[in-house]
Order: sequence, then C-alpha cells, then structure tokens
Amino acid sequence: MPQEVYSNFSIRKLSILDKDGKADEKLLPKLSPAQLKEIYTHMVLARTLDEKILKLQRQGRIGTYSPGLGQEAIPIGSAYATQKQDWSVQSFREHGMMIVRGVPLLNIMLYFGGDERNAKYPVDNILPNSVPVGSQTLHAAGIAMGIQYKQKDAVAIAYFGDGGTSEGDFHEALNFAGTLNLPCVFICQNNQWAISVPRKSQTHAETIAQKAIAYGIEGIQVDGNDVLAVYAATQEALARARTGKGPTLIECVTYRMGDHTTADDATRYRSPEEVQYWRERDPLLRMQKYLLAQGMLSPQLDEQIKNESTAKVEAAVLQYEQFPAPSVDDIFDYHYKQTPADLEAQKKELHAFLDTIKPLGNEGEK
Amino acid sequence: MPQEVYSNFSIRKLSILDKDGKADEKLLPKLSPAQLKEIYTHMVLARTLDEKILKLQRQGRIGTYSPGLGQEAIPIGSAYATQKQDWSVQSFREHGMMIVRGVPLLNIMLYFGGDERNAKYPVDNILPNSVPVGSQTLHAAGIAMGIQYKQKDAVAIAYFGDGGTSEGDFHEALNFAGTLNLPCVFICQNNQWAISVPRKSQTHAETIAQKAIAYGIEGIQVDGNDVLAVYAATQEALARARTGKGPTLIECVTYRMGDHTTADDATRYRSPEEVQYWRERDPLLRMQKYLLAQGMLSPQLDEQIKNESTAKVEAAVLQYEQFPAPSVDDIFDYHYKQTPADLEAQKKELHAFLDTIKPLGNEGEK
Amino acid sequence: MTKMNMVQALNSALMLEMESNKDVVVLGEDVGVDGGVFRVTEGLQSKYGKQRVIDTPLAESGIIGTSIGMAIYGLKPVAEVQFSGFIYPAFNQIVSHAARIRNRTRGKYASGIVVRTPCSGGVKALEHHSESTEAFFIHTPGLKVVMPASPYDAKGLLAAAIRDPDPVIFFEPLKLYRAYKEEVPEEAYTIPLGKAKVVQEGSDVTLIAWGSMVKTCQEALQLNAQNEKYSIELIDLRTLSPLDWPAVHKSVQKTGRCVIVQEAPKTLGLGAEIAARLAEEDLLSLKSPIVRVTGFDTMMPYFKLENYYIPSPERVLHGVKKAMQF
Amino acid sequence: MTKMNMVQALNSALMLEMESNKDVVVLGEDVGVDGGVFRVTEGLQSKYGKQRVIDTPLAESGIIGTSIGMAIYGLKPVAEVQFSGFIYPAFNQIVSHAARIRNRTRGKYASGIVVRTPCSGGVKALEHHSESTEAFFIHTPGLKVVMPASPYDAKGLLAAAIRDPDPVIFFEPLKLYRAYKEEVPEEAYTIPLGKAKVVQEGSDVTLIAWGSMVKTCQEALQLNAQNEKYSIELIDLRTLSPLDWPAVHKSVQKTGRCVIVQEAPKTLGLGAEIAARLAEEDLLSLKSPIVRVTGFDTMMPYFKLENYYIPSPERVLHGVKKAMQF
Ligand SMILES: Cc1ncc(C[n+]2csc(CCOP(=O)(O)OP(=O)(O)O)c2C)c(N)n1
Ligand SMILES: Cc1ncc(C[n+]2csc(CCOP(=O)(O)OP(=O)(O)O)c2C)c(N)n1
Ligand SMILES: [Mg+2]
Ligand SMILES: [Mg+2]
Repeated sequence: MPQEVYSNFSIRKLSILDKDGKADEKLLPKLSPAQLKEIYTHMVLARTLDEKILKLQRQGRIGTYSPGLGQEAIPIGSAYATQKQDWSVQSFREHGMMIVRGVPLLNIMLYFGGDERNAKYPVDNILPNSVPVGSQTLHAAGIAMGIQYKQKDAVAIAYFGDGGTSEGDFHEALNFAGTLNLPCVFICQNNQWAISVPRKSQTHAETIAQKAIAYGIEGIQVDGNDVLAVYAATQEALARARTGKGPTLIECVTYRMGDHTTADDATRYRSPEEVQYWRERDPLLRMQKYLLAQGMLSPQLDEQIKNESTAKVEAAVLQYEQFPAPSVDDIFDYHYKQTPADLEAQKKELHAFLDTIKPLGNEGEK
Repeated sequence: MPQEVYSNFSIRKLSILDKDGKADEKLLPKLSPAQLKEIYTHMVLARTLDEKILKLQRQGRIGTYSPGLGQEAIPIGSAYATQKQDWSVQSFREHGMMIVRGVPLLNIMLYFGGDERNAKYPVDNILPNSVPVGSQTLHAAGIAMGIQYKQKDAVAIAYFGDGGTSEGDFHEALNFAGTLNLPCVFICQNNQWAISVPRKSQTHAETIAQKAIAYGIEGIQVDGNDVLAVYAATQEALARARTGKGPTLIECVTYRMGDHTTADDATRYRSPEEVQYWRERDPLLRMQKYLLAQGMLSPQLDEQIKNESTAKVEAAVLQYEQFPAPSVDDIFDYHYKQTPADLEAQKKELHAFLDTIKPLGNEGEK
Repeated sequence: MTKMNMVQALNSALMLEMESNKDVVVLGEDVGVDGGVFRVTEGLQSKYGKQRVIDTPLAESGIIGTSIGMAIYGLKPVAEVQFSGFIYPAFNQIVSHAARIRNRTRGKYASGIVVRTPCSGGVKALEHHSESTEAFFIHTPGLKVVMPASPYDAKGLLAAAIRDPDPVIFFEPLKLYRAYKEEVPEEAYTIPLGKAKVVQEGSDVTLIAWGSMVKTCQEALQLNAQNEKYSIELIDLRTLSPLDWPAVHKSVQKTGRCVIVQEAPKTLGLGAEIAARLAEEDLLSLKSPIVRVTGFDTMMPYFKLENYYIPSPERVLHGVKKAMQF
Repeated sequence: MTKMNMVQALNSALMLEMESNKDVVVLGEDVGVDGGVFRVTEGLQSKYGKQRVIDTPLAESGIIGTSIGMAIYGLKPVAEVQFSGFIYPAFNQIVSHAARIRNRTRGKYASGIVVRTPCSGGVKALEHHSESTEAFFIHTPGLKVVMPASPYDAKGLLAAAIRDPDPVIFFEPLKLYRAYKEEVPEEAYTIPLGKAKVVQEGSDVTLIAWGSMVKTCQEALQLNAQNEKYSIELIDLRTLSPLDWPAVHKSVQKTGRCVIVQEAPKTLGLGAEIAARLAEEDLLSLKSPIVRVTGFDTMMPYFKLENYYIPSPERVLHGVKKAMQF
C-alpha cells in the first residue's frame, strides 16, 4: 500500500569498556581512581557473597536463592550513580545494588533464609525484594509521583528482567511515567533468559530499549556487562529525571551466568557454548583488566580486596547463623498498625495450642 | 552522552478520502460501485440505529447506551474487509461491525435493554460486547492461536479504544501476537477521548500506531473518518495475517461525536469548537459526497437508502418492544453446561419465594 | 447541619480531608475535570489542583500500583476504581502488595491507601457495573474493608478510612448514592472503623446487613411493622473487615436467631463467615438455624432480571419468617 | 499399575488426554523445553510439538486471556500458572471472562479452560510461592475448583477436568508433588468432579479436608489411633466447587460433630461455607460447635515460621478433641 512516513524513531546503544577491558576514552564517565576501585570492590563483594550463598544453599543452611552471577555491573553501576535521596525499587536479582547502598549482607541472607526480619533495612529508600514479576515497576512510578508532588530532588529507579517486560504492569508503569513525566528510571536486566524462556520468546521486538517508543520516552541499550556504561547511562537518565525531563528506559544487555535459582537446572535448556561465550564477557574480569591496565589496581591490591570481601561475607554468615529465631508472634504483629482483636485472639489460640505440645523444631520460638 | 544509533523505525500514515470527499485516486481500493454503495448503506443504517437508540434511552425504553456516532467508518470499513471465517472481537462501540456481519438489530438493542439473550447471535465468529476495557484483545490473540494451530485461513480482529491501550492486557495481547506471529489485527478506535480523559493524557506517545514498535510488529495510522482508508488498511493487514506474516496494529484516528454514554455529559470537559471541527470531518457525509460526485449516488437514491434504514430500525424497535420477558430461570441455566445441584436448589428456592408474593413487576417472568 | 445525599457526603469528606492534610491526593479515571462519573470527586481538582487530583490513564493496576508507591513515599492516596467490577485488573497489586508491604518490611513502610469504589446493583447498569465483590477483600489479610449504608456514615467512615494507617477498600453502594438525603454535619467527623451500628433494637431475631441491604432491611422492618410484628434487631456492619464480632455475638446471644442479608453470591459471601462464627461460638444460643438471604451463585444478571437477584424487602422478611417459624 | 508420585500421575494424565484429543493444548511459563518448574509437563513438548505445548511470554493475564480465546475457538487449553500466588494478574480474565462467557452468550460459546496451578506451603519456598487461594475461585460463580490429595486422584481428576466442558481451576498441592508414590493405572481414567471421598469411616466426628491437609489429617488419624482412639470419619472434598454437600451432610448427620481443616486464612476460607451450611441445614444434628483448624488471618509467613501457620497433625487432633470434649 502506498504510504506516507509519519514519524521516525531511533534507539541508541552505549558501550565503553570492551570485553577485554579496553575503554573508549571519549566516553569514559568522570570517576576518580578511588571511585573506580570502589566500584570494583563492590563487584568483588557481590560475587563473593553470591558464591557463598550458593554454597550455603547446597548445604541446606539457607533457602532457594536467585544468584546475580555475571550481572553485577548493572545493579552496582546504576546504584553507584544514585544519590542518597533516590529510591531503588528492586526485583530479586539486585543484591549488588543493596551492597552499594549500604544494606547489611545479613539482611540479604535473612531473606533467603525465609526470615521476614530481612527487609527492615537500616538504610532508607530501598524497597525489599519483590517477587511477582513486573509488579514493582508501578511502585517506582508511584514513588516518583510522590517525589514530583513534593517537588523533591530525587529519582525512583525500578529494576526488572527481560521477562518482566511481558507483564501488563511494566506497560502501565512506563505509560504512567511517560504521561505524567515522572522522575523515574527503568532498568531492565536483560539477561537473555526468564527461567527457561529465551529473550526472543519474550518479545518479537529486536531490542527491549525500543519499547520506550511506545510511551514517547527516552530509551537506550547499554552493554550490561560494562559497569562504566551502566554507570554513565544511569547518570544521564538520573540527571534527565532530576531536571524534570522525564523517564528513561535503560536496557542492559547481560547474561545470567548461573541457574535461575538454586531450584533450577539451566543445562536442561541452554548450551555450554552459550555460557562460555558470555563467560568471556564477564563484567568483573573486564573491570579488573581495565583497572590493572590503568595501574589503578595491582595483583596485591586485588588479592587484598578479595580477602576483605571473603572476611566480610564470613562475618555475615556467622551473624546469620547466630541470628535468634523469630517469635511466632511475628506472624501476627505486622499486618496492621494495630492488630485487630480477632487476630490477637488467633495468636492467643496458637499459643494455647503450643502450650499443649512440645516445640515443632527450631524454626521458631513461641 | 555520545551514542551510536542502533535501530531506526518509522510509522506510516494513510488517508484516501479527504474531508470534502475527494479521493486520492491512486490509493483507492478495488471496490465496485455496488460495494461502495453497500458500505454507504451500512453507514447510514448504523447512524440511524444510533440516533434511534439515543431517543429510546431518553424515553426510558432502553438502558445506558454507548453511541458510535461519528465513528462508523471504522467498524464498517474494517468489517467490510473481512471474510466469513474471520473473527471479530469487539469492545462496545462497534455496532457498525455487527451490522455488516449480519447480527440482527434486535440483538444490538436487547443488549442495551439489559437482556442477556442479546449475545446468542445467529451468525458466527463474533464475540459479544466486552465491557472490561482492553481485556478482549487477549481473546482475539487466543482465537488467533486457535486459527494458527488448526492451520485455518482466518484472522481475528480485536477492537478497542485509545483508552484501552493503557491497560496491561493490551500490552500482553500485542506481545503474544508479535512473539507467536499470530494472524491477528488490532484496530484502535482512537476517538480522542476515554470518557473525560483526552488522548494526550492516555499516553505520551505521539501516535498509538508507534506502539507497534514495542512488539516488533507492523503499525499504521489511518484516517478513521475515511471508510476507504480503513477498508484498505484492514484489507492489507488481513492479507498479511492470512499469509503468515503476522499481526498489525491499525490506529484509526476519529472522534466520538456524542457523549461517552447516555450517562455522560461531554460538555463538562470539551469545547463546542472541538466538536464542530470534527463534525466537518463526518465520515458519513464524506462518503456521501464522494459517491454523489462519482455519480454512484443520487439524491433520490440517498433518500431511499435513508428511508429503508429508518424502516429497518423501526421494525427492530417493534421486535424489541414486543420481545417476551426473560424467565427467571435464565439467571441460573447458562453458567455451567449442566447446572450443579446446589444452584438448581437456589433456583427452586427463588420460585418457592416468588410463589408467596405477587410479581415484582414486568421485568421478568418466573 | 445540612441535608446531603451520599455523593455529597463523600465529596464533603474528601474536601475536608484534603483541606486538613496536604498529603492526601486523589487519583483515578475521570476523577478530575469530570469530578468522577458519579461526581463524588466534583470540585476537588479546581480547588486542589491537577497535582493532587490526578486523571490517570485507563489502567486499574497502574492506579493501585502507583498509589502503593505514593503511600510508601509518605502520601495518602485515595484512589478511585470506577466500578468495583473493574477492580480485578488491580487484584495483584492489592493482594500481593497493598495488603503486605507493612508486614513485608516489618513496619518500616506501609501502603495505607484508600481504594474507593462504587458497588452493588439496582440501578439498571450494564454488565460488570453492579458487582458485589467485598468477599475477595475480606478474605485477604492485611486489608480493611468498609461499606457505608447512609450519607452520615459514608462521610464519617471515609474520613476515618483516610486517617487510618492501613489499606482500606471502601465500597460505595451506588444505589444509595442519590437514594435519599439526611442531616450531615458540614464539618469533619469520623466514625470508627470496626464498629457495627445497631440500627434498630429487637429481641426476637437478629438481622445483619451492610451497604444497600441495610436500606432493604429497613424497608422489610416497615413491612414487618404492618404484619408479623416480630421484634427484629437490625445491625449494620459498616466495617466488613475487621468484623465487629462482639456486636454480632451480643445480639445473637440475646435473640437466639440470626438472618444475614447479602447481595453478593451466596457461597463464601461474608454471610458464610458470620454463620460459621456463630456455629463455632454461639451454637448453644441458637434457637433456630441461621438463615442467609443472598444473591445467587450466578453472576449478577443483566438488568432485566436484577430485581430477582438482589434480595428484596419481601425476600428478607421471608427469611425472617423462616427463622421465626422454625 | 505402577507406582507414581503426584507429578508423574499428573504428567500421565496430560500425556493421555493430549493423545486422545488433538484439541488439548498446553501453555504457560516454562512448560515446554523445561517441562515446567516442577516437571509436570515434562516430555509433552518433545512428544506433541511446539504448537501444542507453548512456552508463553511471562504474563499470566496473557496466558489465561489467550486460553479463553482458544477455548472459544474450540480448543481445550490447559494453562499452567507457575504458582497459585501468581494467579492474581489473571484474576480479571478468570472472573470477568472465563467464568462468564457461557452465560454471556447463552451457551453459544464457552471458555472451558483448565488452569493448573501449584498451591499451598510446606516446602520452604519464597514469598508468594506457598499460597492457598482457592476461596477466591469458589466464591466466583461459573467456575469449578478442584484440588486432589493423592497421586491416584490427581490423575483421575485432571483427566476429568480436561474433559469437563466448564472452566476448572485445578490446584496442585506442591507439598504432595513428590511426597509419596502409590499405585496408579497407566491407562486413562477419570474421577468425577463434584464427588468427595470418604477416606476413613467413623462415627464420632467428621473431619473435612482437601489438598495437602488430607495427608495431615491422615497423620492425625495415626496419632489418634495411638491415643484418644476417637472414631473419626475423614472426608477428602476433592472438588471444592461445586461442593459435594450431600457427602458432608450425610456424614455430619451421622456423627453430629464436624472439624474442618484448611490451610488458607480462616476468614472466608472454604471452611466458613461448610460451617455456614451446617448451621443452616443441620443445626439440630450438631452435638458440639463446629471447629475450624486453619491458617491464620495473616499472609503465609516466610518459611522460618511456616510450620506454625500450616495446621499440623497435632493441631488437627487438638481441634478434634475440642469438638469431642465439648
Ligand atoms: C507474576 C509472576 N509470575 C511468575 C513468577 C515465577 N518466576 C520467577 S522469576 C521468573 C522469570 C523472570 O525472568 P526475568 O524477568 O527475565 O528475570 P530474571 O530471573 O532473568 O532475572 C518467573 C517466571 C513470578 N515470580 N511472578
Ligand atoms: C477495566 C475497565 N475500567 C474502567 C471501565 C469504565 N469505562 C468504560 S468505557 C471507559 C473509557 C474507554 O475509553 P476508550 O478505550 O478510549 O473507548 P471509547 O469509550 O472512547 O470508545 C471507561 C473508563 C471499564 N469499562 N473497564
Ligand atoms: Mg531474565
Ligand atoms: Mg476513546
């Protein structure tokens, strides 16, 4: 059919550090050597924690775990660009963000230990793990509405996976953000898989970034295994949001190097070649190579960073394992500001029952 | 930030008849004079029915009504392009589609008369009015999955409004359709308003058509008050779907010339100037002018078409008003293939109660 | 004091709460310029501005999901879902998040949103516009559920819901919106959540209702006054979750008979929980079987037949007789 | 005959129904290559192809909404929702459409989909992975709701659900998936929907359970056999909607006592409806108050505390004693 072209759109792509850790100098964000080392240190800590929790899980000392292995550049690069007043609204694979923003490792572990006390973080403006895929993006939009209403100098960041972009809530969040011009940044960890479903079975769009066009907002695709590109793109998007120029969708292309969770076996649905391809693009090694080449890191310092990480993680494990069991009252006491009478009665009834039997085990204390 | 342009996208626009009924000859679809007159006749009938139901509603002879006034070109142009085996999945403003596809006017009226018997259409492959905005788009996608599975030569068309594009289900439907390459056409009646909310408050995207980019599917914007453009675009999209080339999103730009429903008062939120602007772009007058200019229509024939329409509508009104009241059994008898015992018991109980009192009124028969 | 219908009373509550608390924001479909399709939010946008009275895109999950975010941020969002039959797209946000944020964060954050939504039938509306959906939310821990039955209660309960720290689903029986006017104070006041009201005292049988069924029961009381003249105690629950169990218990202890009137489908409507509690805790006080007068286990029929579905005063009285004549 | 656990039994039902009816298609997240996260759909895609066993995008409303469309078209979709805690995004499609298409079109079209979804707790899963959500669907007219309690029943009930013309929400208690094996025929068979099973006969008290609570009750029976030695009649409801009321009624007529065990939150869980029916129809047969042994009116706690939430055999017996010692 003959036609008239009505509008044209384009999608940008950003990459700074290549897979061998060589930087495109003119794209480098302004970060001091100390800052660069700090970013790297966070990445090492996240990786160390990940590996440790995987071990604990295999030993039955912690529950089902969703590793962030191979994706560290995204939560860490983006969180490093935030300011204290910014909000981070996570999915369940952003432990690196929590590390950067000061959530104790203990809290991260308690979550996977099935302990509700995990999410009372001692630092502010970070929402807990959100399991129903995609749903948390709307909370970030809502927080951004609050920021906008109060005319505050803050931004809300939402994290989600490639799978998350298929849920209706993702659509509604981006549409609200575009329409209301919200100070919001949407960060997609496109790790190529949603459990066993590959990216191409999630959407027929060539990129996730182009979904921004549907909402008339900024969209960019970033090398998600390049912590500096993630940092730079987030920085730019935060600045845009902070100055009233609206939301951005950042697609970070990465790879889930581990299983979906410890309950999954990824060898059932993907090839070792694919995993190997991405192993060669490891975000941690890439940053390490860059820092070594720049002389900002020595093998000795690297060793020291790793040892310190291990020590921190081991200390957290100790804390975790010595953490007192929760009280059964905890089942009841946090649903309402003031617990209704009927619910108090149910708690009493449970206590009365427990008084008639021996304890069930060491999972809880009455 | 420096950047590399990754991908480019464009959105097409189509218009054939201008507001004065002058055609862009090279874009004209292949339609015989008889067909063109038939299309016009459908449009006149739809308009006549609309105006009649509005009157009945004001007289309390029918319930809340959602007029299609000014939007006739879309359901009629698109339905005229369908084949018998195609499926039409409507929202609640596609009476013109039902007319084209042979649903009796009586059924249309029964729906707005609060009578469940409306939706057992004597013709096939048309789903009933679907009130929860956006939700019906997924049914069209599902029907298209059925067509695909059975390798049939059919297409499913979904209708929805500009407001409907904000719902999560719209997103999921287009994403399923793109990903699974479904024989599906999505037709947006962008009538500029969702009750009192203007198009620009629905989404920050400049066009609805560009939302296709998010799903990697075809998107086109059409003058929705131009029945030939709607026909041509639908024809093209149906052919594409029928030959396995996937779904299309067609944005038809039109205007809701009436109130949202008879319960609404549009003067509360929009200007008479705006309404006047669009009145000058009336799809019916435009087609009339075109046919008159082409010599395919004479004032006498026009008069005759209008009289026949009025007669048809009046006959339907008579049928509607003489239609026997439904039985209270109808409340119970269609929920399951075989009504469960408890529900049968509830029906009996109602009868037993009704036996104790005089009838409530003439709304139903026991 | 002035005479107000329920729409005016609700509007007054919103006006006053927005006046006294800058953190109250209103959002939903058509709540701004149009003042809501029932005019409950009329005049709010012109008074408080577009930043506080927000016409959102047409997306219920979006409305509730962003409300949760705003509440976490510290605002007090009062969201409107245009009809309670359209609350389902937001069901995940309500059940998985609104009801749980406080528990999930051990009280660090809370999602004390108010969701206002018109409910129930009787006004000859289209499909999905006449639903009684309260049971879904009563079954969901972490929520409060309120349904006023009069203009006076509507204003006081809405103010209380807005001042409440927990998420409240606030059902407004649309049949009562303009059904009648009564004296309502112009100034702000609250009616405590969780407290039922004894509409009429009696000693033979307890009649329990909520929302528009309270008015239906009052009409049944009038019929009763002409004929059977049973001494009927009518209780309006007002808050459906948490239930004012002591009020129910006390009344049935006295009367020994209980008839529950509900417009929602019978199975697992709130009446089931009340009957179950009575069977658990008041069995020995019961002089006759519990009677439920309810909608049927079908969808609300289209309006031609809705008057056969919705309990009528006659049907209520039929139920009372059943309890009394046992 | 061969020994199968519940996963194998369900898989066998799917294999056979797909074999005998070309219109049966399976869809959901990870149901294809991965065979489902619990392996219930294992091997289906390699046997029946990608057109019949579809890995969908991650969108529950999409899965159910398209299933409805397929059912209208004439197919028999068996959709999987990965965990019942993730069914809420599809709630609108289920309640507003799946449950209503037949009624809305006076039987011209129907949406006889089957929605399979793992439910309930006890396996130390993360938040939202251990929910008992059946009450929402029991309260919704137009649906059928099924929950098997053994491998044998699982196979027969799933086959019956797939052959049923109405929409069925089919809950699979994930704690039972691999809990034990029992003899299950290799060939196809059905167990009629709507019929409860008397697991053990008794005369003192009726114990009613469904899903994984049946096994818990069986363990309680063992404890009872060692100690109190009450004569307990245990009923497994199997189908939750429509309820097999005659089976409940008959048993309670005999025993005069009833204890209902449910993992879901207490308020308006299915136990409420059963207790209410008893209070309406069997009041005079009741020798003691109804007892409900249930989860609490809280969300399922994270797994550190879940064993205090889920009724244990000891707690069940405690409830039985309460009924017996009244
Ligand atoms: C609404 C919902 N449906 C299903 C699940 C089960 N589930 C957990 S993670 C996951 C895949 C998520 O993929 P993606 O969004 O790409 O994130 P990733 O796991 O790759 O980080 C699924 C299906 C869920 N948590 N929530
Ligand atoms: C899920 C849902 N939310 C709200 C409504 C109430 N409602 C009916 S039509 C409408 C506006 C629809 O606008 P649009 O999609 O543009 O269609 P139009 O009415 O303009 O044809 C609204 C809000 C509804 N029917 N369904
Ligand atoms: Mg992923
Ligand atoms: Mg519109």
